[in-house]
Amino acid sequence: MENLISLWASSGLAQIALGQAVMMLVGFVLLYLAISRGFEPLLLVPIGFGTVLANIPGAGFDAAPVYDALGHLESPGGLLYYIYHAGIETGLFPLIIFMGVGAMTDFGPLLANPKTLLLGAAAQVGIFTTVLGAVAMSHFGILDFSIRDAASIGIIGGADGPTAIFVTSKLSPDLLGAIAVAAYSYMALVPIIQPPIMKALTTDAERQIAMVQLRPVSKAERIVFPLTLLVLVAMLLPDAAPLLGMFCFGNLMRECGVVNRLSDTTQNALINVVTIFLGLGVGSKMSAEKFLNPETMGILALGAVAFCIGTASGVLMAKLMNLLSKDKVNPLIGAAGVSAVPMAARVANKVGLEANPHNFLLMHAMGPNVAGVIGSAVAAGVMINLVSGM
Amino acid sequence: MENLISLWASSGLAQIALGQAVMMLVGFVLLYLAISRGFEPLLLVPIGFGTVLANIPGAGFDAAPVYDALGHLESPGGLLYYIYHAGIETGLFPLIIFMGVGAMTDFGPLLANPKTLLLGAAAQVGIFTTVLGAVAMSHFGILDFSIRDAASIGIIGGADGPTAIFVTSKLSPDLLGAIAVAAYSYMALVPIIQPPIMKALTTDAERQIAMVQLRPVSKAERIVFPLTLLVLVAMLLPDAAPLLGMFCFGNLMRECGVVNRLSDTTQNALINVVTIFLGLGVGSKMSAEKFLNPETMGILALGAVAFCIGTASGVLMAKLMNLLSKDKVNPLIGAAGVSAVPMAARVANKVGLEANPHNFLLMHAMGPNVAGVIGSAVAAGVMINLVSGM
Amino acid sequence: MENLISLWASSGLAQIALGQAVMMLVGFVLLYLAISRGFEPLLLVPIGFGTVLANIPGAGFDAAPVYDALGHLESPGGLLYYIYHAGIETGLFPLIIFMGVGAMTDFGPLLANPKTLLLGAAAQVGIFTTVLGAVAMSHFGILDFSIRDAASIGIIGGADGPTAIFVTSKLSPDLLGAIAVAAYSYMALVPIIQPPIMKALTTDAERQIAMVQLRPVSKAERIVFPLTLLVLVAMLLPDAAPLLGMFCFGNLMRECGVVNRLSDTTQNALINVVTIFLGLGVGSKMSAEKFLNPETMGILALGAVAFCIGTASGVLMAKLMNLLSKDKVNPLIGAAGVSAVPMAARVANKVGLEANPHNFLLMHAMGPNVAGVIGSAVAAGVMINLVSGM
Amino acid sequence: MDASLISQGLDLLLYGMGTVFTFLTLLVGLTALMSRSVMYFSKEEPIEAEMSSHKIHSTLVEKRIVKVIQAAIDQHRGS
Amino acid sequence: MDASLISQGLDLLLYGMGTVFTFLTLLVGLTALMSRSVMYFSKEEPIEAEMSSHKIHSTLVEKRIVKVIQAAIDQHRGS
Amino acid sequence: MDASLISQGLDLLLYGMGTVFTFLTLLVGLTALMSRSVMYFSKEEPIEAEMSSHKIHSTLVEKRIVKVIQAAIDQHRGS
Ligand code: NA
Ligand code: NA
Ligand code: NA
Repeated sequence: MENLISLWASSGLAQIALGQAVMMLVGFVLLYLAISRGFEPLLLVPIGFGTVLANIPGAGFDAAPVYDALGHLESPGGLLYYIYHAGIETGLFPLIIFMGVGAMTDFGPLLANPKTLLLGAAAQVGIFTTVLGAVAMSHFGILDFSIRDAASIGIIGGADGPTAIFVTSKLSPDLLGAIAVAAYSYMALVPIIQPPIMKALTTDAERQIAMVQLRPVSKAERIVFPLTLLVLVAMLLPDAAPLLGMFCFGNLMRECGVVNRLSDTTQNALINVVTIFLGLGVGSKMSAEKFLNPETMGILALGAVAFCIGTASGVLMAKLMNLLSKDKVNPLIGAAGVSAVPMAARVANKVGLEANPHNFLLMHAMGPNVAGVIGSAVAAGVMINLVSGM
Repeated sequence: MENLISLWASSGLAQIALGQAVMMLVGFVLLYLAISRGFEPLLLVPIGFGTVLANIPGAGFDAAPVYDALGHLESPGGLLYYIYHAGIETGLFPLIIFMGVGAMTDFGPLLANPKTLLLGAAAQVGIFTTVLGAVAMSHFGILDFSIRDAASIGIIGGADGPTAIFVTSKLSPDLLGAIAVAAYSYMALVPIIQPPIMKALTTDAERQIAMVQLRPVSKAERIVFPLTLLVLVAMLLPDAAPLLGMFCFGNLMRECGVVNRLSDTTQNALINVVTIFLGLGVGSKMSAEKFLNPETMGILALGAVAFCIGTASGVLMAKLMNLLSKDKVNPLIGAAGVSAVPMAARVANKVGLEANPHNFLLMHAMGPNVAGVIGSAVAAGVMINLVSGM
Repeated sequence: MENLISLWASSGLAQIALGQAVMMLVGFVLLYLAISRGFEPLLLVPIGFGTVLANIPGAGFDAAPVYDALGHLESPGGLLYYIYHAGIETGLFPLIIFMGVGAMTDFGPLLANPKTLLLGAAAQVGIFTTVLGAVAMSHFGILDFSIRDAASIGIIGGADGPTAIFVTSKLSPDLLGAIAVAAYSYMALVPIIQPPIMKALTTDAERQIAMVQLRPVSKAERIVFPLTLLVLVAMLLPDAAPLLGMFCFGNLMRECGVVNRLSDTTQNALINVVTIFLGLGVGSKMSAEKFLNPETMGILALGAVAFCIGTASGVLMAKLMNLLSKDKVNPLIGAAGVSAVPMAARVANKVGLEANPHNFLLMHAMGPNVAGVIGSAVAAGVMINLVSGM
Repeated sequence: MDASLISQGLDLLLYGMGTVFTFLTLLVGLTALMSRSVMYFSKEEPIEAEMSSHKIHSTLVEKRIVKVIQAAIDQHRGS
Repeated sequence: MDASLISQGLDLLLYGMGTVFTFLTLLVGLTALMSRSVMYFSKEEPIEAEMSSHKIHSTLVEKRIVKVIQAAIDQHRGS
Repeated sequence: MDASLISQGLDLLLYGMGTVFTFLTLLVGLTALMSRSVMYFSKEEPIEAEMSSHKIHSTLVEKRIVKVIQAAIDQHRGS
């Protein structure tokens, strides 16, 4: 009888708090969005499942290990505890993912047209205006964000999941769940968020601008580029060196042609394993007290604003470049500067085809698209540097 | 000369204890069984080799690292030390394996005929009667098992290696070597242990029962099932949530169709790497003082009993179900409820074909077979819950 | 303004020390050698890149984590810090690589002609005479090497990267960068270093010696050989057991035929991932104060000597064997005894073909080649044993 | 103490098997319910075949093979 | 304190965007310079296609396939 | 102290090479013995070819290829 009571007392039904139930529901909603709506499933399936696991009452997925006075393990920690502390708190998982993303990135279109890097710069305006928005909310007493929180929220506008996770785990780990979910959700919503903004800011004639075919890029250029970028980062902004260094390393492995077996594993087994654990680890931060509060709503709202401003800035920058240069760029590709690779480039291509069915912008949009990855990593570096000193 | 003495003194021949020599022999026997007899080689090759390595005198595979007063590493630990403490003591490796097993499991046959879940339940009787047997041995002073030991021994009857390792590493880590070896050995012996029991408990007519073809199962059902199971576990038995949660996660990745690259890596590179290290780590617990004692003989004997009782219970449960329902099941598939996927299902098929050469039971037996995995994970959860409170 | 100063003050340009700039250049030279000259790119690309990363001023790749008084993480460590301490200081990465190398090694040619093992033994003379050279340099006050340093330097002559890293990380971790770089560079230079020595020590007639075709080797022999080697190591030289044990384990997985999926992962995803991190981790030891000193020049010089002596000893041993036995071996295959698999065997084949265009020595040279791996692992074991007691 | 060991074992047997059966019986019901709801809500046709990416991969491979063969046969026919 | 929060935000915006634009503008220049130097030093023809090992792998596979097909067709012709 | 360094080096050379040669000579003998015993006990025919799963995999692939080709050729013949 005692045992029956013990079994009942330890059951989920007896222990569950309302917050946990709601968070499990949030997890299922994320799974639904990922599986049925195709929202960045590679990350949102693990994050959603991790959210459910972390909120099972009494399952201890998030429990810390207990050691006795002599340092022997009395009871082991939970799976998500180990994943979070070994891989996310240390920054290792986002960095390994960045290496994998580097190994998957083709800088060809960017090298053929390097001035599209400026579009990737412009789109980062969304990041910093959102920081301002967050501190304004705090200033007017609407929500309570520190400057560290505000910086982490802004980085959602970078449309780059691992960058957002890396920055947030350094600056405001308590917001990690909300920020990662916002970042990946909005990346998935790019095809819905961006087109109206792109159309509102461009004329039909601008959207029809045909761009000249990209020149072929030599193997040597592809090899030297990641090294050039590395040197520039090392000399100017070492705080961006972890992210961009690993990114360049992955890309060098891809392009150098002599370590294909390493590059293949980086692009496949390694990044897949780390993606699974990164997602589960982010899920472990999706607890009711950290997620179910007005700040999360603020984060979601500010994140959307960041995306919109980033998109607009990219488009406007392209129009500005057209004023100053003879080589016209189609301003639609400016929107791809937010990154969200390769979704944003596809959106630019699609909107372009609607205006002119013979104008394929995909390859042209890949330039600003990967430039956006560099841009938001630079923004992350400067943010970490400045905020740490504030 | 001094050097020669030092070399000789540190050689294996000069240092070896009888127990180590015997344990190395045990390791070679496991390798022989795995390689020449095909006994679960994926686990027994690493376990056997790990046993040999752990018992090499003076090689320090199992040595703990030594730190000086300032926390600097003076001498690193051995490979098996790190594997055991990072992957087995924490429970991480069995959980990752369960994720991989989930990603390899096809719940189609179970979904087509859900009442076969009851066969998977019945086969767990072997677990609990064996616990009773172990405490009885202790009661009568034959061997010395605590209730925690008895629970770990019982779980051998679950015919599920990672479950047995997970439970034993939590409840009685000293028995880990013996219990893991017993679990995998008996899983390999399923084709020898089960048929006589199956034939003794069934009539020829029963063995000839033909089952109707399984209905096709939709993709949506396959996706929702792991989530249903997860909710049930979360609500009723959170102690089973680590194992079943990871199992459901793996299965969801497999079935959801949007994260195939994650599912592939989980089923291949990830589970293979973890299997190697899990096996080596188990081998590190195969030391003479922990293995060469009467308790090990007791464990082997009780494990065999657990298997036999589990097989019998499954078959009898199927006969009971036939008494109560019109849809007859072939009682042979009840034996597959012990799990030992997919060996037990194949055995059921083979014994069925002997009785009726046109009656293919394989797919029908896969239902109870995977149900047995769930059943023993549930049994593991309830065991951990109750024993921890005793 | 303050922020501008802070940004400038934390920039690489403001912080860089001359040593760091030179080391970054060293990193780029290694990348150049690996990519353009094909110097062991699988290791030198990660080592070179790791060298650059570790020397970026202010990027903190090598920073230790900081904990507050309660043990909470205040600031995480750098990527290279974690890699070095988790994988290299502990010896785990070299051991896992050795497992992978074992899984890639075909002992067939060695089994067909076991006396080529003696060629693999002779080539280790290079290791020990180099130790003597290093202590002599120290004795005459030219450079400052301890006996531990000398032992680590000698092992460069083993022409086996993971062995050199394993020994050096145990005996003189400060030399790790220089020694790893020397070891891999000279392995890459085998086609340049070896032929003149081989030609100088052999007559044209000797180089034309045709060897009888190798007998076929049965599967059973291939399976039993790694176990035989393991037992011999266990009984005679447990200090070599970590390296050779993992090597034999990998080879057993390869040959036993029942764990192909484990063997495949070991040869691919696992060894690739560990190679990347091993290389980066070695790079983290390439700091100016540890690399830019006269000792490094001494290490490079002594390493080259070790290679030359090893090559010569292998060739001379083959000639000695020809004096004592009727079955003549072509002395060129003696040079393959330094290991550097499979480069040295190819060099032997090439030099042989120059003397006699119909005499294919490749398979014959594979025997001493893999024997050289065993030989240097044995040398590593005896070195660790003796030096630890000095 | 020893008697308590036996009684603990009996408790485990009783509550353990009770839980296992309760749990799996509930799962039978829930699964049946789930299948019915899913079929009710989705009119999607059932899929028996493997859904894994393996299939996709081999289909791709096969398509390429078929193309190559077609080319080979065309050439063969032409020659 | 709150005013300082706003001013911190403004500082971030100003110095942040300044750095991002400076950095990427420099990168535009450096990349153009790099491309020109590379083209000047190497007379190698440009390669548009994928350089990944994937290509190499599939080429190998295709070679094998073609060989198998050739054998099959030869046999077919012979029969 | 320095003299001792030299003598330590000499000791390493002496005992090191001694151990290496002893070890590998023993291994020569043991290997020959092992091969002979294995051949004596197993009458299995020797296998020269690769035993790795690679082979198995490519055999499978080739079987599939051959089947596809057969189908293609049949169709071609039929048409
Ligand atoms: Na971005
Ligand atoms: Na079971
Ligand atoms: Na060697």
